[in-house]
Amino acid sequence: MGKKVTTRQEALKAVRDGMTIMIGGFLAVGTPEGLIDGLLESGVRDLVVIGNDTGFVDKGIGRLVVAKRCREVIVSHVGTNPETGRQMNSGELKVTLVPQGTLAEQVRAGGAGLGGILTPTGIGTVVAEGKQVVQVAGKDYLLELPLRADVALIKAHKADEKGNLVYRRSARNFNPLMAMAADLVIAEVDEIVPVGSLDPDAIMTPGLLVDMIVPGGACHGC
Amino acid sequence: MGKKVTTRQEALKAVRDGMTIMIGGFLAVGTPEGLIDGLLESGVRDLVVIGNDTGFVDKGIGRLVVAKRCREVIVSHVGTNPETGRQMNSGELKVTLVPQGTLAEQVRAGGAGLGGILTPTGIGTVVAEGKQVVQVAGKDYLLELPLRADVALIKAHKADEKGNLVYRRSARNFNPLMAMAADLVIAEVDEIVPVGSLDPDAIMTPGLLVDMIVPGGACHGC
Amino acid sequence: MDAREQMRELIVRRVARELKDGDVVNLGIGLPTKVANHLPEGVEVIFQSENGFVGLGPAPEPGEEDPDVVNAGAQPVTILPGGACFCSATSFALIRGGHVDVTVLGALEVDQYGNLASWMIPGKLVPGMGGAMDLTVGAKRVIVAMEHTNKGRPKIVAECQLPLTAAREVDLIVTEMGVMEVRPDGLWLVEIAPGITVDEVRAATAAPFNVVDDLKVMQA
Amino acid sequence: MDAREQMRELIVRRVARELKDGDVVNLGIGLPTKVANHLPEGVEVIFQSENGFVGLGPAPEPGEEDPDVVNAGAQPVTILPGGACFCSATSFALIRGGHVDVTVLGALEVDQYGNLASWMIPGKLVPGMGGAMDLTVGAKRVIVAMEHTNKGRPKIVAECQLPLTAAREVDLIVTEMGVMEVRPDGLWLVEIAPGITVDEVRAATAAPFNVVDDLKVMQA
Repeated sequence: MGKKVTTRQEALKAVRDGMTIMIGGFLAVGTPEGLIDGLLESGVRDLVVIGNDTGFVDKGIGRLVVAKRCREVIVSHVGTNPETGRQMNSGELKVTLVPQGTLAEQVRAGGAGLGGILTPTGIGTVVAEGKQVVQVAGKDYLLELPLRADVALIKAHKADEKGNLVYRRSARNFNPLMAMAADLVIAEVDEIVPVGSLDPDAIMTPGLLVDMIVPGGACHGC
Repeated sequence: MGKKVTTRQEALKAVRDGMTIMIGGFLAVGTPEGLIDGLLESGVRDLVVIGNDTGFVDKGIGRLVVAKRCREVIVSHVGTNPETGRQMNSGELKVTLVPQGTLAEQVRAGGAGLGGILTPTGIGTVVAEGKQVVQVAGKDYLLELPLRADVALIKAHKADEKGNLVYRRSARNFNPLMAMAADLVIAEVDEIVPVGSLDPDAIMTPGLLVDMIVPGGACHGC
Repeated sequence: MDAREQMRELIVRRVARELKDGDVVNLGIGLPTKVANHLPEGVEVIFQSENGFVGLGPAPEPGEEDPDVVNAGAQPVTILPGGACFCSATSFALIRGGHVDVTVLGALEVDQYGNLASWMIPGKLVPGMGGAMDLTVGAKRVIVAMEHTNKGRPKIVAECQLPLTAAREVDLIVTEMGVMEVRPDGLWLVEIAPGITVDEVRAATAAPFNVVDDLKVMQA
Repeated sequence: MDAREQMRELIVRRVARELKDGDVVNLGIGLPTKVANHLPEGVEVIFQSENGFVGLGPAPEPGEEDPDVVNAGAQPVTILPGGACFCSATSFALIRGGHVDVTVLGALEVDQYGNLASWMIPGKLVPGMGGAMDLTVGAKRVIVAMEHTNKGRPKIVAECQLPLTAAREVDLIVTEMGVMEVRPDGLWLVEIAPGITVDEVRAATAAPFNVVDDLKVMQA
């Protein structure tokens, strides 16, 4: 089997204009900042980005928004990044807001081969507009459809050379879900350890899901 | 907060005739044999048991079947326990067979507050009979409904006194899913460790889900 | 402490008294976060942080911050012994699945039916719902903790005009003027703040409400 | 090795040659399990065990068995370095989500449309489908590995009579008589076992099939 460890320049060659990209993180915690640096360097644009939020103007997904690399963001929250709101109001950027738990299940469904899930969240709100309502045991649920991406950019704490990943604390968030839901998965990691040194029970993303590993951990965006 | 560590006799007082019980394990690996001993001792009967399979005549859920404590089993496989087949054919036991991946998602949905999930598994087979078919992006899916239980009997490797659980190797299987999907969760564990000694990242079932902890690990059924 | 701070402290202290030993609690960003500082003696609760853990503890000492340990507002926090981490799908499975006993959130508007609006003002402020829609639908008990009015305008209204966060999910409203329960037959004022009259509450409220016979004085 | 064993070894050796370096593979219980013993040189694959791990390795030395490390047939196995464990929901998320490249299973019947029956004989044998329905629907490639006939009765049929495991999911059938591809226009015999004639295959098959022009001899 081929080697997975590579540079961010090499890994990001696969990301092209117009693609749909999932990016891990929650307000930039657990976001692969080195890979975002790489996207900014590569000049790729017109992206549809799926993530929890648009971070901050100088951190996380927000940096792609500020650099106008996104055509659309599918996120649960944009309140910490005024530039997202500005581009949304000016019509430069499409912002699709999704309840956070629904977003997590949609990404999970995309990776798990499910055709969708029924959630009570959003019933009776604008989130329900245009969606199928299914009644189960007398209660209304929204049918929410799976989400997948061309590429997932995720951040882990440790990887072994086969791509097995371990996340740390609240930096886990959407990362393991996105690792299952994209055609190509690139993981930025703080540390690369030899195969066999991670306890099989401690691995949170099996290596078979990870295509490329990029060493990170250095100072980002500076 | 109250103490969770107790005896199996005390813990199983809550299990009454006619209840729906989830029991963890895969062919008896990861099944709480001590709690099954306890059910056999308590004389409880007429149970609906949800589990991966009916184990063997002398191991796992199979022991409850042999002792005629079950009214129904909802499982993916009964082939390793001839007594299940015999009782099914004689009409003594209702056997509801569910594809394993569907069963896992149904239990997960029950614990996650989802109204159901759409799966391609079972389309075009007898599993689809009587179920709603939903088309998404031109593909047919079965709507499968959530499963919940009155009590879940699960098996973990380690617990701390707050009920945080760690499973080991292939003994994990349905246990963490069932821990979320029952009104009362009783965990049999090999070892009880002090609070704070488990790494928060290594915990597979948060203690808030676990109501009672029963020390196990001794010789079962003998 | 200035008057507004006192008012806010009354709210969070009163909300804290709603929490029972062993409860799993999710506190929203802002005012609700402060509830954690006022737990009644002998009451131990488990705080859930929707970004992925339970066992949320207080802010760390300066210099002790861990960049991977933050709350849902990205502020540095700690994880207490016995805490556990998980992914976002499991975090919201806990929330949506009814494993969180109480959520405390702020509001832009709450109405007599228990409808809550808290996530956007069309054309003006669109931060997004984050986890609020799931929390409101999923938590067993939804407590709104807010100031009674916004620059003099009532926030408790007959019917929400802003886009909803969730329909008919609010159970209790705690403000600096009193405590209201949302019951099937409408709002009921069950406690009133010291020195406030029912007429004053009516004047500051844009929804009809009933007053219980044994109206109590709200205690911090 | 007796004749039947030789026949079975031909099947599993031939199936093993379908596996490509880096493939994620799930092997069914019984005959398919033996495919693991015959991987071509230079081909490293990852075996998935649906009871909850990847990195399935060979049986342990006697006395080295770990009761928590078993395959989907409850037999003691090992987990290779780089293996990883997970719960049943994640195991089947991997399977259903298309993360398993190849599944190899046995069959009671396969038909010309790629329908598979493998989990019950009404009134006689009802073991249950276990993970087979998800594997057949979810794996990118479904290979049936079986003896061509059962006590002389063809197992490749025009249309399955037994309850299906999955509809139109089989890609390849490998028996001791040859290799058939399931294509949109029906079955195609692409390889034939040494010493067997096409007429013999026809006599042992209850479904129509085509024969490719460049029919090759099946190699173990």
